[in-house]
Amino acid sequence: MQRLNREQMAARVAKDIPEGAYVNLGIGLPTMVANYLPTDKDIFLQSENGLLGMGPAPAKGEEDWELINAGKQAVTLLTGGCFFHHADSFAMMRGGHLDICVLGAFQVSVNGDLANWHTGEPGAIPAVGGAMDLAIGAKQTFVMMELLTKQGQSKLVESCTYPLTGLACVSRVYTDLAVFEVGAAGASVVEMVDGLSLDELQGLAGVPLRAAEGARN
Amino acid sequence: MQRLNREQMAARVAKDIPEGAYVNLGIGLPTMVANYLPTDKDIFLQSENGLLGMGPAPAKGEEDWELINAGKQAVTLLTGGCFFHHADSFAMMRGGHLDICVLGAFQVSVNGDLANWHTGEPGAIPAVGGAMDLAIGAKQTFVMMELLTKQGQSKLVESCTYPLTGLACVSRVYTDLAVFEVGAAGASVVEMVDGLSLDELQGLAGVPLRAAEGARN
Amino acid sequence: MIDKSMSSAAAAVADIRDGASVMIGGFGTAGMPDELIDALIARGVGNLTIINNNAGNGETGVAALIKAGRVRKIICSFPRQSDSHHFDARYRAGEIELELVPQGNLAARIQAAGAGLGAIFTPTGYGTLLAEGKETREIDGKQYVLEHPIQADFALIKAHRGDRWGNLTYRKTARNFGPIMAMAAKCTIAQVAQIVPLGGIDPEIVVTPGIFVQRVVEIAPANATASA
Amino acid sequence: MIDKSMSSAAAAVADIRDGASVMIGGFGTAGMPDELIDALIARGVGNLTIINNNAGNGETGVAALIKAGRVRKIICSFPRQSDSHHFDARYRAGEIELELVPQGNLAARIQAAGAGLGAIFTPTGYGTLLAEGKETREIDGKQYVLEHPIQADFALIKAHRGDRWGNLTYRKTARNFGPIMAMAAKCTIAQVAQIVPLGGIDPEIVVTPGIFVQRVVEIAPANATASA
Repeated sequence: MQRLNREQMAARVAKDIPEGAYVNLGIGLPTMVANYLPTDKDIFLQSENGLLGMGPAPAKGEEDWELINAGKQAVTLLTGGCFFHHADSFAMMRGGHLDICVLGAFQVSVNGDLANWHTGEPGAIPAVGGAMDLAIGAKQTFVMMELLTKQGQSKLVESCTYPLTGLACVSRVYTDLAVFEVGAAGASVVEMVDGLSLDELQGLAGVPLRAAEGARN
Repeated sequence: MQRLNREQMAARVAKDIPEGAYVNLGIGLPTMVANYLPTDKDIFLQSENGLLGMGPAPAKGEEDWELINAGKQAVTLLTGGCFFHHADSFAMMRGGHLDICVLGAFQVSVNGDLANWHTGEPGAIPAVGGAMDLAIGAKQTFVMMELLTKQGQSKLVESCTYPLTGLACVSRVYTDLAVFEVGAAGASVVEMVDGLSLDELQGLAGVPLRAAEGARN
Repeated sequence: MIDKSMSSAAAAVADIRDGASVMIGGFGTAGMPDELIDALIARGVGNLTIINNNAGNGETGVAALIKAGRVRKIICSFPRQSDSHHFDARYRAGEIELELVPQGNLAARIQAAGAGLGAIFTPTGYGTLLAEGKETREIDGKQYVLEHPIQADFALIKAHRGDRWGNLTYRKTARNFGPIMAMAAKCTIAQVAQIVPLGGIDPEIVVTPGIFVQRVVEIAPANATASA
Repeated sequence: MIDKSMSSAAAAVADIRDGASVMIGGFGTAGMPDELIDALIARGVGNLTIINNNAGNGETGVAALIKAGRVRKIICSFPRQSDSHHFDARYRAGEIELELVPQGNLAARIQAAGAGLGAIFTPTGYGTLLAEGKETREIDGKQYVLEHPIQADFALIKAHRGDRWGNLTYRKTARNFGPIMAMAAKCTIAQVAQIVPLGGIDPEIVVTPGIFVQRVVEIAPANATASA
């Protein structure tokens, strides 16, 4: 089997974002999704620090450090984009106006609980940012992560052991091995990389899996 | 004794509004106060329908019906004024940013309860508008009213019989016969019109009155 | 390409159904989306719940909707005015339900809906008839009333300029409830004096970002009902 | 004549006292009022409670304030960053208290303070560590956490243009927390790139009305600390 690399994962997520969607891409890995969105379609990227219609990074030397994204990287504004303050920005999420957010995760449970903000380790300095707002606010929360930790443990779990970000908020999980739907009915497999069987995936994931209707390999 | 007419009452209220104050003048009688504010001082009139820095009425024929006050009269905007939406407008009141509001009243109690929105009569159609927000939101709520009803009953009362607008919210009452302070300590007389004695006023008002410190006749 | 502009007011309101809840912008006649309301009247649907600051003025806008008998319930702060005779008549006949809300609570409840809050403790109305039966709480020595968000199926608002992504600016005090209603309705329909090309509105001065607006229809002021 | 403009950053912060609560605008370095913070550091007062989205980046702004040992407590959403070493050190040494608040709750609580709400039921954080011990409620089938307003004695914010009445506009994503902090503090001090004559800002594009601003000080960008 051929695991997806991060670029391929980003491209896979991008494929599920329809034209017209209002989307927030979390900091880190999800930010890469922007590189794979079709340029001939209007997809609206929101950044929680107050912009809608976020464009690509500026050319080197043309950075404006008052035009940044949530990861504090210099960005640009598309024609038709706009600025607003933080309360309006978070109203977009919490009020259910945002269609999709894409977040990274430490763990996702089969019912859609998300853990992505805090390792819970003693001495760790916690930081949450907008993760909790995004997770529960967007109409759909997608997670993008490698299925296994470096130690080979599944990050798709029966029940999260890391501190939670939100309850029952994730609908889809995009990994290097498969795409899952999670929720009240448990986890189902939407698609797998070539050469991987459901049994093998089940073994790796370590949680009960069904094939989703119309699942493909 | 010489009762103040409405113009004189308005002028009297205006005298107590200092430069720099943010002020909302209620619809009806209080609107007249604007005519007596000093034109050489910066006093900021707010209208709850979304403007700050309200100016006088426009010349006849120059009305812009998208530039109106809370009483739906055409107004103007002073240089330096601005527009905003309703939630921000009421945040100005309810968040305690407005210094003074001036309201009319059916009744004010000696402890500062206000009744000015509803007669409570069967069949009356109630309408409250922004009265309740102004009454409890402004740092100081002034009432401007004739002391007696047409039937000769005092509108300064021990306890309001009309439905309340707000509890313990009025600090000063400007009437045609006297200016009162009201509050937890009861009602006191700040000043009276010429030729009126405290005893006479007491008789008319029908509530216990003290002379305020520094009261004048 | 996403283009939220509609060919006509009629097309813009074509899916508003019987029994819908509809926020309508405007304070008095300023900001009242008369042409959208006329199109709604022409559609013939009724049993509507209307959220507006007033209960109609004169013969146009919300007053016309009430006159036509399309309104089952109105949520507003100031129904009784010298020119609210259509509401008065229906109300006295028991044909329209009134939920009277202090204006600041109305604004705050609409804003709360747009922002996804579950409820708010508001200072206005405590100890009055309008808070009767409502939960209250003392917080830091001050009394508050618990109020719940007001959301709606549709918002009909009047803005000044708009673009195909739904970005809006307003004009003077016609702004009033427009920006917060746009955030609180499932489907916001804005009539604008002018639709400008994308980028025609400076990104710094957009008042309502397009995410809150689903449809935009240009109604040139020349064609607009006189709003006196 | 009311003129809220101040001659210098030092004059603008001259009455901030030991133990004060101070909101500071900015998301990362964008919108961070560096010169006002430098003036506050120069004043020498400490024991401050700071409300900011972060806990300092690099060596300037909030980071410099923390480095100088002036901060007793910080209320923020995202303290841990690659360049938050001054906070990290003080925190690990037990010298600074941290109240961690999800960013949307932070914004909503600040906005609630400015709007005079007593408390809000917010959807964020339910079922997490950050809601532990807090009142919760199910409303219409959804779970909420009760959160209280955050107000402050002062707000230090960075805007773009201002006038003598305190009207403000902002620049790009430097807007962030400025408008809501201005509404939530007893005394709001804005540094602006330019003070313009009254009327120099179109009344339609004022973002923060002057009623929310007590002092304005011009810090020309040429003199401003590089904000990379």
